[in-house]
Amino acid sequence: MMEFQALFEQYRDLITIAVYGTAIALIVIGLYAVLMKKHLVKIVIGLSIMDAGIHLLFVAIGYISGGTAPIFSPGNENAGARMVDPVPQALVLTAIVIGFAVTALALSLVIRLYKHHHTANIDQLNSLKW
Amino acid sequence: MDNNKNIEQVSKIKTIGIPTQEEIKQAQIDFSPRCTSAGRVNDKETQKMVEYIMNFARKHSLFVLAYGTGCGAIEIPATMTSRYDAERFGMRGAATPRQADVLLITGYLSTKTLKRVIRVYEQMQDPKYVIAFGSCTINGGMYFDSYNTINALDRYLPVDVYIAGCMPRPESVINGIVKLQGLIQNGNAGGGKCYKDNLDWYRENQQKVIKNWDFPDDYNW
Amino acid sequence: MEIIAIILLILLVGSMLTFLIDSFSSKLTGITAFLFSLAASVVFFTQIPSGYQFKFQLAGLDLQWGLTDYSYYFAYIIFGMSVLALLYSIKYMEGKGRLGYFYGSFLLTILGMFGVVISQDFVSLFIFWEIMTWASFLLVIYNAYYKVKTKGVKYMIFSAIGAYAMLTAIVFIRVHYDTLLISEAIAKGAFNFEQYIYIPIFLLLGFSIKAAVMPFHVWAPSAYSKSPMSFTTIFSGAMSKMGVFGIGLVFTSIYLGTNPENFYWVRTILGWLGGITAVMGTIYALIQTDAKKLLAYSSVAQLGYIVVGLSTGTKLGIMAALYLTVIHAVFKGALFMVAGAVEKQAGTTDMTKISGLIRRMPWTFLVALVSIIALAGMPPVGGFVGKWLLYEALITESNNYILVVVVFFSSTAAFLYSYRFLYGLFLGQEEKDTKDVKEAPITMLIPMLILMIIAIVSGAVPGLIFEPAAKAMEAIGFQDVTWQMSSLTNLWGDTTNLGLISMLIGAVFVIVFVFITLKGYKNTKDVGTKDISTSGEIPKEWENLSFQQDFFQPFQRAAAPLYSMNMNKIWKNLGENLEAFFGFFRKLYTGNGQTYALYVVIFLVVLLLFKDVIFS
Amino acid sequence: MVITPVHYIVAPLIAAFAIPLLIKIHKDAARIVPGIVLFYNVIVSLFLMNHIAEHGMISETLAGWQAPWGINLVVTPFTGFLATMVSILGFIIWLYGYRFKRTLKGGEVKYYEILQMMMIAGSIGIIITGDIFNMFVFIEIVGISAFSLTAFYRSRDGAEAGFKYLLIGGFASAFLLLGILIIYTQTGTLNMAQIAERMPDVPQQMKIVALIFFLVALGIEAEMFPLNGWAPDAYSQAPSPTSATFAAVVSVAGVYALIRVVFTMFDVEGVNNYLMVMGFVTMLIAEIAAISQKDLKRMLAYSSVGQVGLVLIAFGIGSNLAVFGALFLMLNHGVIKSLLFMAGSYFIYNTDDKKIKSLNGIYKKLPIVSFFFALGALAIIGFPPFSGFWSKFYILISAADEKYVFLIIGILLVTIIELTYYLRVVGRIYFAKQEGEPASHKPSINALVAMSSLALFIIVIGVYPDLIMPHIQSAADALLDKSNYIQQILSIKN
Amino acid sequence: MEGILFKIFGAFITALLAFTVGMLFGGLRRKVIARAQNRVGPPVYQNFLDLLKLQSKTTNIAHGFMGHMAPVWIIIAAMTTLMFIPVLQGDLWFENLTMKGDLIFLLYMMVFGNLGMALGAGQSGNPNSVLGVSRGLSQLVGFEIPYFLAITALMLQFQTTTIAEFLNIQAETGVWIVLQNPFAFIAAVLASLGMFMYAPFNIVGAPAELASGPRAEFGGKYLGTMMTGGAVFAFIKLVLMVDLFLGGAGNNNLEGIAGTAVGLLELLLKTFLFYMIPVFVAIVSPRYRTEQAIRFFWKWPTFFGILAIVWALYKNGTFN
Repeated sequence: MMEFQALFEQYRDLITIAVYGTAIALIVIGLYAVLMKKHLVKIVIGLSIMDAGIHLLFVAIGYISGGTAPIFSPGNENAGARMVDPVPQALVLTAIVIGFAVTALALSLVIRLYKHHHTANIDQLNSLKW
Repeated sequence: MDNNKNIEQVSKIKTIGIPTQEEIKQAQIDFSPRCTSAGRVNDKETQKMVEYIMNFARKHSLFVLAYGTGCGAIEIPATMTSRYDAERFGMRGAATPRQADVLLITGYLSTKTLKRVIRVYEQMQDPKYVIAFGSCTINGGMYFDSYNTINALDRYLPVDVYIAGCMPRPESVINGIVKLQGLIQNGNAGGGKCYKDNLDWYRENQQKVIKNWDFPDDYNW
Repeated sequence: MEIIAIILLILLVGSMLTFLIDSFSSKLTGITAFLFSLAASVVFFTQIPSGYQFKFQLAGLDLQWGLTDYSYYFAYIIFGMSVLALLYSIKYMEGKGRLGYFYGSFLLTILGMFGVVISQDFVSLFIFWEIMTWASFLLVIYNAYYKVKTKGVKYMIFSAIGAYAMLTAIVFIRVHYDTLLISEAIAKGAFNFEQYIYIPIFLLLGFSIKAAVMPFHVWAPSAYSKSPMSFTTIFSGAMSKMGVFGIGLVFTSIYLGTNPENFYWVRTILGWLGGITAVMGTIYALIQTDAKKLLAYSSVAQLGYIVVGLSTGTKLGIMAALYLTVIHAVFKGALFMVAGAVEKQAGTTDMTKISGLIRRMPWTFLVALVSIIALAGMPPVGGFVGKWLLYEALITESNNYILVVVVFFSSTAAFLYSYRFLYGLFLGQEEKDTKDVKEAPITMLIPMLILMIIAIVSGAVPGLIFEPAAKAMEAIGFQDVTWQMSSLTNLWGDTTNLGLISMLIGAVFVIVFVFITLKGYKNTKDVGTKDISTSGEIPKEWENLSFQQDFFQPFQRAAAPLYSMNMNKIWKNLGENLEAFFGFFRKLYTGNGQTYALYVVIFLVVLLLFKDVIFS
Repeated sequence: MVITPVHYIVAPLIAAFAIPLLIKIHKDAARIVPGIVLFYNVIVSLFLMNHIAEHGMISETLAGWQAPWGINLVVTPFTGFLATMVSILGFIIWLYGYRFKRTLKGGEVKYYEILQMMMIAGSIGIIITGDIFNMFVFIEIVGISAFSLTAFYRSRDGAEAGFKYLLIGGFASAFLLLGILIIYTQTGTLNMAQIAERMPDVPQQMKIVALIFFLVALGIEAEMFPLNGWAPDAYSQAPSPTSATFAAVVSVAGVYALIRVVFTMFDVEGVNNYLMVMGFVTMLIAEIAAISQKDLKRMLAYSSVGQVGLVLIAFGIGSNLAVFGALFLMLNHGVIKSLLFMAGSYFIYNTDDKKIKSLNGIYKKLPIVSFFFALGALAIIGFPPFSGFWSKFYILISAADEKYVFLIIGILLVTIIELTYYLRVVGRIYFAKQEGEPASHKPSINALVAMSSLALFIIVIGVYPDLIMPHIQSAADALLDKSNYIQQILSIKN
Repeated sequence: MEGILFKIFGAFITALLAFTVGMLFGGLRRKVIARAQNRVGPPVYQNFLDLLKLQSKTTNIAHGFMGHMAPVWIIIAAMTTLMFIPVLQGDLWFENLTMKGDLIFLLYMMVFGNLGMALGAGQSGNPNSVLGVSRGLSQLVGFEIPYFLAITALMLQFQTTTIAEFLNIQAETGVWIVLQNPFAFIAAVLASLGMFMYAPFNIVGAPAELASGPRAEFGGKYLGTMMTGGAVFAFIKLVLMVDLFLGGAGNNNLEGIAGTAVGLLELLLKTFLFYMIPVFVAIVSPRYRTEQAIRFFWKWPTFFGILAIVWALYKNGTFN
């Protein structure tokens, strides 16, 4: 654990960049999938990837270097100053749940759509227009 | 070709064409002068002052409706225009029978035309007069044996003045008009009254030749 | 309770009641509606003094209702015409469906019209104006409109343009002058065409559309002719006059003489629009083959005269406009009733299909004759007075010398369609199909005859109408309006003695009529129309020789350039092009979810790129 | 205080979980229980409105944490007004749909009811919450219910519409989350009042970027062009009571969220103009898209979008009177559009076809429903003496106050377009040649009660608007009085 | 009371005069045309004979009530118009109701008869009649425009609408209006060609084409009465033109009968001279089609009419 801590301190900037970069890359990849891919499932996956990216970004922002887990335990009452910000984590948890629900619903809709249209190409699902 | 048959045909035509004595007699009966005395409106002797003036106006204001049948129609313009100038007698063309006093029948009448002539005559308003031009209206003239031309106008309409000739020249026409004026002034031009009085007889004659008779039932004026 | 509210309540209750009664007995609806309108009229005529008003608050706005002499004048027309039209309606609408709907809307329309004239603030004016509009819209489309898309909606769209123009003006009056009371707005100079010029212009636009002024007249002919005739009497007789009412109101500041020179161009433009309306209405009226349509176009033309009269801004001109307002309601009401009677009895008003009704419907013909004489502006019937006032106003008091010729052209050409109407329906050869047509029922004849008598009397004694009209003019800012009971005097002191004229015409009429009837009475025959001199031919029973198609073709050929300008077509093209244009924008909704997502992202990117421009 | 704002949220949640159990006891529980809950919401609303009229606004914190840290529910006259309106409309829509749902094809009533109830409860949650992330959660609750309800008919088009809605809704949640992220990093709090308080310290660029994310995300919820591609499809494919709910409840909540964020949290210049312009574009495009629709519900959907555009314009103008007009219009639009969807659904029900074409002469089959539809059409166009007139009138006056001449003319021209297509439909209903067989489905009594109550509202408010105007006025005041809001929330100790 | 009796007697005398002169002028026209065509022509009194004959017809046909009324309309229009025109200025008998009506009224009253007759023609059911009416009314729109322009110009120039005032002005200034506003005169003369409906504007009653048009179904007493009305109308048109442009008549210093006699002679001379304009035009003219006639009236006469208005405004001082 300590080793890991030291390793982290050593590559701190790199990791920060990597985390943020990953998050943004995930968002971009997700956006690309949603906007460019024609297959419904791929679009749903893209949506999930985008969500994941945002969640990652959220958590990364809440992280304080060297912070502890945001838990007030007996004997550790003054830990508030060194704690990682708990709020983003809570939010991300909620958001993940919501994203899960949305993804599930989306997939069920995809199945429904495929049943009706016998295709999963989003370009062909435009009977409602104008 | 059989000569006999040919001759027979010719003689048949002849018998149709030239009237026999009996036919002529019959025709004379038909020509009975319906309108000599019965048609009189008022004698010169019995005329009152008002009637005299009226007749004077009538005779000097003859609106003529020229029913341009046959060759006589061409004589009317000559009569009316500069050379013979019938307007100096107060003659004037009328466009419709409602306004007209004199009906000029300027030539032969086919049975089809007769129907229209009768209609026009009946639409004229009393007192009204008829002047018939040429032989065709008197006895059929050159159409005497035509199948669709009437021979004697007198059987169908009361004619006040006949103008002989084929065709009569404008001089004769003017002469005829002057004759008519005299008749009017004397109160003898009673064609309209005669027609009214002898309507049944006229109708009978008219219906003999007019096949598609569709006149209104009543002679309503 | 305030008396105006009682009248409005009577009409409202009547409207609902007729609507409900229809489900029990459709026969009673007409009578109920008539009784309610009669009750409202009686209350109005007996209970309301002129100058009455009351104020109240609604929605945080100060509202005020009341009657000036000016609105009183229009209220006369509204109630008079309504009662007659509803009486006429009882038999006219008999046997048609949806009577409750018809009469309910009818009473609501009356309510709206009355509300418009009693409103002394803009908000109630607008509210009642809109009530009037949609209630009348319901009536316009009553006659089973299979083409609602084009006809009824056209009326509504134009009305809406007008109403919203008004609303814009009202809103700005509120903002700039901080008042909603009409009298205050006038006092503060809201209509002065000086500072906020769009206020009076928008108001005029709104009112002109109701008055069917060029180029917004295209709704009027079809709306007038397609409504049930008993309503069209009100529609053309009273409701289009609400536009006149409004224009007069807007021009009050001109009449008050605050700064008449400034309004010269406004008055000139409006006057010319009125003149062109009159010409267009007239020339289109005379090529119609449907009597109702003919009358509809004629109404447009007549309203053009009224607008011309208003635009002169002089005493005689306003008097002409106000007089024409009444007399147009009277004779055009009578004529629409005639058209309705013919429609009811003979089944159609298409002049190519019927003719020679004079022997079948003599009384109706008599009404039509007198009304047409009034329409043509002939003495001794009332229409002449209006024409006289208008010409004299234009010649002696106004500087529109060419406009007077335009108006004269229109009113001369009006002879053409006047004759066309009488000939097309009543004269000519008798049609075989109309042999069994009967005279209109008595309840339809009575209102027609009443209107006819008004037309005749007002020709001899126009002072009866001048009196309230003069009061009305004083209410909108004229002073010392002079008038005589039965003669007309212009600015230069030239008089026309109408009483004398009527007497003379009457006397000559009697003498000549007696002479021509008695002379040779026994030898005079009355014959049918088949007995005509058509070159010796006898028209058959089934032949109708009446000349009905292309009646005024010579005129049409001579005036071909005038006919080439067709406002209807222009508006139609505009509408179609707009819809096509809209269709293009509609294509943005492609139906592809991914495209929508792309829109979102693009929008986001655009916002981010231009964030400094948008959010400073 | 017996009743607190939290009842709004707790009651539906409990009911949602209880219904699957209760349904074992009585098979109609799924239909009745949501009604009870929604009615309870109405009572809560009225009680709270009464309470705040006497004691001022309520800020209730959850789980014992004080205002800036914990989640709080705020009932000001503004939120209270909207919550009341939403709950009453929600109840009326439930009443309308009570029997309607028997006829649902391909769906199961209990899910429908639960989703519908959650949608309404979520909307109320959006309105009363004082916490930005909590708002996100409620938006997602509404969203998921709405996606499911859109696709409820399990038909070909329903699924398609649902998927589109979901796709765009996913973007909305993503961007909203990003916006919240930025705000949180800058201010370190999620409480809207506190964010507003700390907002002046945030760098301008960050503020604007955050605002843009919020605008896009909430613009999707508020059906702003060009983010509203989902709306016509969703409106037209959802079951009719749901369409009514979309128009009367969900869009109100969406607009509320946007307005709350823009007006309370941010103080960026130019956002008013942005709202005005985008509102106008939304209105224009929606109305010109509506004019040539062949599908009744789709037409109504575009019309709703147009009305929301007008609301946005009014909020964009931003003056007290304009906000007043906007709130009035939101109320009117909720009422009238619900009525139109309710009436329209009976047309569709009777013709088995959503096409406007097949409405020809339908008034003979459904006289009362037709009457309601015509009334609604006239009211939504803004004809006096119906309630729609007043809201439009006040919006126009407020625009005139700011001298937006062309805006006024534009609004009125667009209204003419609106009038055209509505009257075409009314004309068809009443005056076109009628075909087909006599009525098979007369409106049930509860539907009639629901519709007549809405119609009654339209007429009564139209004739006598003073009944409702004070409430709207205080709501508008509350919305605009930002500092008071901040102060009150941060100082209230529970 | 005495005044009224005088008035009635004066009206009677005026009517008689108008009738006599109108009929005589009609005869004269026929004579003139005949002489121009190198004919003898009918006697001058021919029209009286025609009238007498028509009235002495023993049968009369009317096509219903309007047909019966058609001549009545014409006489009403003729008599009413006549009463409001100053035949002799300031004369006890021939002044009639001059000051009680003005030009606008006269313009309308003059059309009244035509419209009445058109109604009678309409009821007869004869297509030719109605065709004539259609043409006549169309042509009416043609010539009324320049005529009205001319009259408007006069009104504007002299600030009055009463004919008697025009006479007074001409008497005071001593200059006839034809010299004061020549363009108005030209417009009015061209318009009056159409009003008389002689060639080239006689397509309305073209005998060969339309069977005399609107009159096609009238005969006997009806036609006679119409002729009377027509004669009076011819007189009215002439007197109106003479009054408006040629200084009127009766403006002499002689007293009593002598004054009246001289005035009448002056009137006859002036009207006859004026009457010869349309007559001579008619002699040398073929016939216009209706639309040609209308277009003619809308071109040059209207142009002169507008010129007249501009002239009037110039004289009036509006441009100063």
